[in-house]
Amino acid sequence: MESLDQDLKSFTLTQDQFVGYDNQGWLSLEEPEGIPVPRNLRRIADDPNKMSTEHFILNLGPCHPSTHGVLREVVELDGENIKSSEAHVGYLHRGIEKLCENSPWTHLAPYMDRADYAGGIYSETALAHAVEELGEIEVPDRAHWLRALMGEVNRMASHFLWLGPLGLDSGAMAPFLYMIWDRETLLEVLESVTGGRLMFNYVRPGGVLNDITPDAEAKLRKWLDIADDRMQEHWDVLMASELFQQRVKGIGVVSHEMAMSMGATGFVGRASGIDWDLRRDRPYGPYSQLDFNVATATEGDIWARIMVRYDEMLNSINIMRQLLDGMPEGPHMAKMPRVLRLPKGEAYGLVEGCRGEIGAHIYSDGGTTPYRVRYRPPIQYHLAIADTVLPGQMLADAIVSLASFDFCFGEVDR
Amino acid sequence: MSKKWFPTGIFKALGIVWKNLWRKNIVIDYPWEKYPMPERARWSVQLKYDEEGAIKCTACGICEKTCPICAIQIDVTTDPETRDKHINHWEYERGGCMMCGLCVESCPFDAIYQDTNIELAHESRDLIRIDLATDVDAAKAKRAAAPKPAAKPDAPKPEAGEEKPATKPATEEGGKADESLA
Amino acid sequence: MNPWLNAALRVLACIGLMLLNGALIIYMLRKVLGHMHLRLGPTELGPAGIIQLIPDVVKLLVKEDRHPGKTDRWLYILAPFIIFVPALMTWMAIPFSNHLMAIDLNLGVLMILSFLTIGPLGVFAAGWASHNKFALIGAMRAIGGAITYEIPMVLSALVPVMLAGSLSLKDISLAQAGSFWYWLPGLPCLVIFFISSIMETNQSPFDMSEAEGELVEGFNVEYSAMRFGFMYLAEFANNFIMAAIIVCLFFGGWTLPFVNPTTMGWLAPVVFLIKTYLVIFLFMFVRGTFSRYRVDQMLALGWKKMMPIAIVYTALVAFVLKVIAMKTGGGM
Amino acid sequence: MKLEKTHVNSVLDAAHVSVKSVNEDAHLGIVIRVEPDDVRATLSALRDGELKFEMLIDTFGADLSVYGDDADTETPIEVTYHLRSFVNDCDVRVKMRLPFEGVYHSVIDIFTSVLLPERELCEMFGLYLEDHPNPKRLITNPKFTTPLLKSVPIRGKEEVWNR
Repeated sequence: MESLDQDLKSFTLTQDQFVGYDNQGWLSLEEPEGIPVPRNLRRIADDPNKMSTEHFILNLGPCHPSTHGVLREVVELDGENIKSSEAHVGYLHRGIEKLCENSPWTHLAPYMDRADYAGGIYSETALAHAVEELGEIEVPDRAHWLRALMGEVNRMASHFLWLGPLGLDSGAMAPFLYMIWDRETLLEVLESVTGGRLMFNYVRPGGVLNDITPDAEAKLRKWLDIADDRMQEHWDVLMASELFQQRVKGIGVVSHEMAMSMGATGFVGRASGIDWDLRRDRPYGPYSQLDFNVATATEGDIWARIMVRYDEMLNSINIMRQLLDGMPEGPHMAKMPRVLRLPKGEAYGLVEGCRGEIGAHIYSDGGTTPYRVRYRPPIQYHLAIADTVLPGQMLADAIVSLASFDFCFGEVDR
Repeated sequence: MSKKWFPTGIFKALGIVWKNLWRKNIVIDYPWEKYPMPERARWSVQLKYDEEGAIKCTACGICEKTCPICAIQIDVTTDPETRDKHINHWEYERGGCMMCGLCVESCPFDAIYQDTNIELAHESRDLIRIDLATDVDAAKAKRAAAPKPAAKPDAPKPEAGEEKPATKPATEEGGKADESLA
Repeated sequence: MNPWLNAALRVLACIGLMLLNGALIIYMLRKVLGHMHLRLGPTELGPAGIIQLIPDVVKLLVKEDRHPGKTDRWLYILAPFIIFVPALMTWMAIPFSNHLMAIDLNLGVLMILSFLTIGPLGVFAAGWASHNKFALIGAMRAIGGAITYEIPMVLSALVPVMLAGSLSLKDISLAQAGSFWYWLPGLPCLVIFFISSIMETNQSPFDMSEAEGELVEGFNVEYSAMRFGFMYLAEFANNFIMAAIIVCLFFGGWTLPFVNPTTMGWLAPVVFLIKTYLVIFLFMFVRGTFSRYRVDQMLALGWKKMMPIAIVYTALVAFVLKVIAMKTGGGM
Repeated sequence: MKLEKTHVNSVLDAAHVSVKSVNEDAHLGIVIRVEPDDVRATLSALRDGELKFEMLIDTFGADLSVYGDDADTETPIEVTYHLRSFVNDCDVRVKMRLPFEGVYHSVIDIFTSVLLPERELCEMFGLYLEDHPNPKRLITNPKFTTPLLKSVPIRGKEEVWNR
C-alpha cells in the first residue's frame, strides 16, 4: 500500500486488507507503520493548559450517507470539534475529458451530462457555446430559448435536490420528500422533452435535439401556476423553522476575500458578496431580453447561501414563465453539416450553471473530433473552499456545511 | 432583525406537515401500477420491422461505429458476388449501454429505435447481452435513395467465419466512418 | 395462587405487552411517517401491510450475528440487554387501570425514572464496546445528553407528584380524576417533560446519539441481527413508557372527566392506551418534521433553559401548595 | 469592457514583467504567452495591476505534441491560466509551455484557487508539482498513467468487446 489516500479507491478491500484510517478500531493518534499522514491534514497540538480529549481521525465517506456522492472527507476531531480536514476525491473519475477526444463534436453531449449529473443541460450548453463560437455556427432563436427553458427547469430540479437533502442532513425528513415531489414534476417535463431524466443528451452544437411538446408545456405551465405556493410551503416547512435556522446561521462562513481568491462562482460567490451572474453580466441566448434579478448576500454563511439560492429559484420560476410566453417560432436546430469540422483554434464557452460558472475550453486541430476538452468544474473550486472553512466547526455543522456547497462529484472527478 | 421571543416558525412547520398528512399520496404503487413513460424516453435499443415482418436493418454498421461505448456489435457476412449482407448476430450489450440515443439518431435507414420499457433488470449477465437478430438477411438498402452509402464498396469487410470484425484504434475508425459519410 | 407463578405471569405479561407495543409502534411509525411524507408505508403484506412486521422480525432473527474484529466482546454482547432490561422493568409500574398493573408500587414515578436512567448507560456501553469512532461519538453524546435532560425531567415530574401528594402513578391518576388534569397547572412542566422524553427516547430532533446525518447510526452502527432488534425494541418500549408517564402525570391516566375511575372496567385500559398512543403520535409528528439539534445546542437547551424553568416552577408550585395548605390547615 | 492589448501591455510594463507575446485571439480575447519563469510575476502583476484580475477562473493543461502545425515536441504541455476581472468585466488568459515531466511551480500564493486544479493538472500531464502545500495526486491512483497525454491511447473497441 503505497499511499494512504489511495486505499479506499478500490472498494474490494476486506477488513483484513484494509490499512489506513479505518473507522473501526483505530482510535489513537499513532500512525500505522509505513503510512504517511496526509500533508494537508495539519496536526493540531493540544494546549497543555486546557483540558482536551485525544484527537482522532475520522473518515467521512466515501460511503457516508451525508457526503452526497463519493467525497471522502478526512477530519481530525477533538471531541466534536474539527481541527483539520482534507478532502479526497477521485472515486468517480471516468476520464471524461479524455473520452471526449474520441468522439465527434456533435456526440459530446452524453459525456457532458455525466460530468454534472444533476444539471446536465448546462454542461451541454457550455460545450455547445464553445463549439458554436469556434465554428461560427448561427443558432436559431428558438433553440436558444429552448436551451434556456430546459436549463431553468433543470436548475429548479437541481436546486430541489440540494435544498431537500440539506434539510435531510440537518435531520429534517419531511421537506426532502416534499421537494422531491416538485422535482419529480420537473423531471417529468424534462423527460418528455429530452427523453432522459438526468442524462438528457439534448443540447447540441447548432441547436437542440427536440422541440418542446404541447403536453410537456401544459404540464410545466400547470406546475408554474402552483409553483409560488409550493415555494412558500417549502419555506414554511424548512427555512421558517427556528430549529433549522439555528443550525445554519453563522456556520460555514466564506469571507469575501476567500471567495475571491479561491474562485467561488455562482451561488457561493454571490452569498459572499461577489455580485456576478453570467446570465446578467455576460448574457447569452435570451437572457438579455428577460427580466430577472440576482440576489446577493454578504454574510457568506449557509443561511446566506440558502437565501441566495431560494431567491434564484423564485427567479427561475419567473424566467420560466417569461420563456414560455415569449418563445419565438422557428426551427430548433440550425442547418448543420453531417460531419462537423471546426477550424483550428481554441474557444471557451461559458454558462451560469446550477452550481456556478460552467465552462468548456476546447482545442480543435481542424479534425472531426476535439483535440482537447477542458471542463471547468465550479464544484472543484468550491470543494477547496469547503475544505478550508471546515476546521473550527463541529461535526454536525460540518455535514450541513458540506451539503450547503452542493457537491456533485461527477463534476469534480470527471 | 429583532430576536423573536417565541418560536412561531416551528409551529408553521408542524402545520405544513399536518396539512400534508391528509394530502393524497404521490407515490406510484410500482409493480401494480406503472409510470406512464413519455414517448421520447430512451431505453433499450430495439430493431424495427417493416410491414412484411422483415428487419429494416441493412447492416451498414453506422450505429456500431457511432456508439461511444461500443455496446452494439453486428456480425455480418457479405456475399462476395451480390454484395448482399447476412446478419449472423446483431448483438447489443444492454448492461453497457448508456441510452444516449446516438445510434438511433445516426441510423440513416430508420431501422432501430429505443423503446420505453424500463424493466431491464435480469438475473444473469448473459441475459443482459442480447441478440436482437440472429441469422437473418439484412434488408437490401435502397442505396441510391439513401443519403450516402454507408460504407465504401471497397472498404474491408469482415469475412465469413471471422469471429471479430477487423478492429483498429477507435480514433481512426471513428474518423474513417465520418469521412465516408461526408 | 402461588406467588412465584403469579410474579412470573406478571413478568410474562409485561414482556408480551412490550413485544405487542413494539409491533404496534413500528407499524404506526411507518404509516404515520409515510403519510406525512406523502408516501404510503407498507401496503403489501396483509390488509394495509399490517403483517409486514413478521418478515422483518424473521429477517432480524435469521440474520448473521456479526462481531466486528476489535470489539470489547462481553460488553458488546451485554450492551443490548443493558438497554433492553430496564425498558422492560419500567412496564411493571404502569397503571392501565385501577387494578390492572404488574405491581402497585407506591414509589412508581421514582422507580420508572431511575430505571430509565440506566438506558443511556447501555447506549454508552454499546458505543464503547463497538470500538468504532462513530459509535464512540454517539456514546459520548448519549451520556452528555442523559445528564442534561434527566434533571429537568425529574424536576418537572415533581409538580404532579406534589399536587397529588403521592409518588404512585396510580394515586396520581386517581387524584386527577378527583380534581382536574395536571397539565393545566403544570403546563411548563409538561413542555419540559415532553422535550426531555424526546431526548430520552432518542428521537429527532434530539437523536444526537444515532444522528443518521453525521454519525451514520451512532452507537448501534456495529450491531446487527437481533442485538440490533433488542435495541430497537427497547427504544419503542421507552417510547411507550414516556408517553404513558406523560399521560399518567399530566392527563389523568386511565381516568376520564365526570366518570368514576374505579368502576370503568374494560374501558379503563382502552382509554389509557388511546391517550398514550396519541402522545406517541405527537412524538412521531415532531420526529417527522424538524431538523436535528446540534449537541451543544441541546446541552444549552437543557442546562440554560429547561433546568432553571423547571427549578423555578417546581419551587413556585411547592410554595403555592404550602401556602394553600397553611390556609386550609391541611397537613402538607 | 473590451480588453485591448495596450491595456494589458501597460499593466505588464508598469510591473516590469517580460512576456513572450501578447496576442489577441479571435475567440479567446487577449492571450499572454510567457516563459515558465515569468508566470508568477505576470500573474501578480495582473492581479495587483489597475485592471484588477482578481479571480483565477481556471487552470488547466493541454498536450500539444501532435497539435497540427503547431506541434511542439520540445515544450508540448501548455498550461493556461484564465483570469477574470469583475471590476472591468473582462477575461485574460496566460499561457506557458512546459516540457514532458517538467517541473511545475505552484502559484498558490498568488491565487489560492489553484489548490485542487494544480494537483489534477500535474497528475494528468505527468508534471512535478513544486511549492504546493499538498502535492499529492488528486484523482487517480499512483499506478495510473498520465491519462491526458496524447501518447496514452484510449481503450479500443477490441478491448471493449473482449471485456
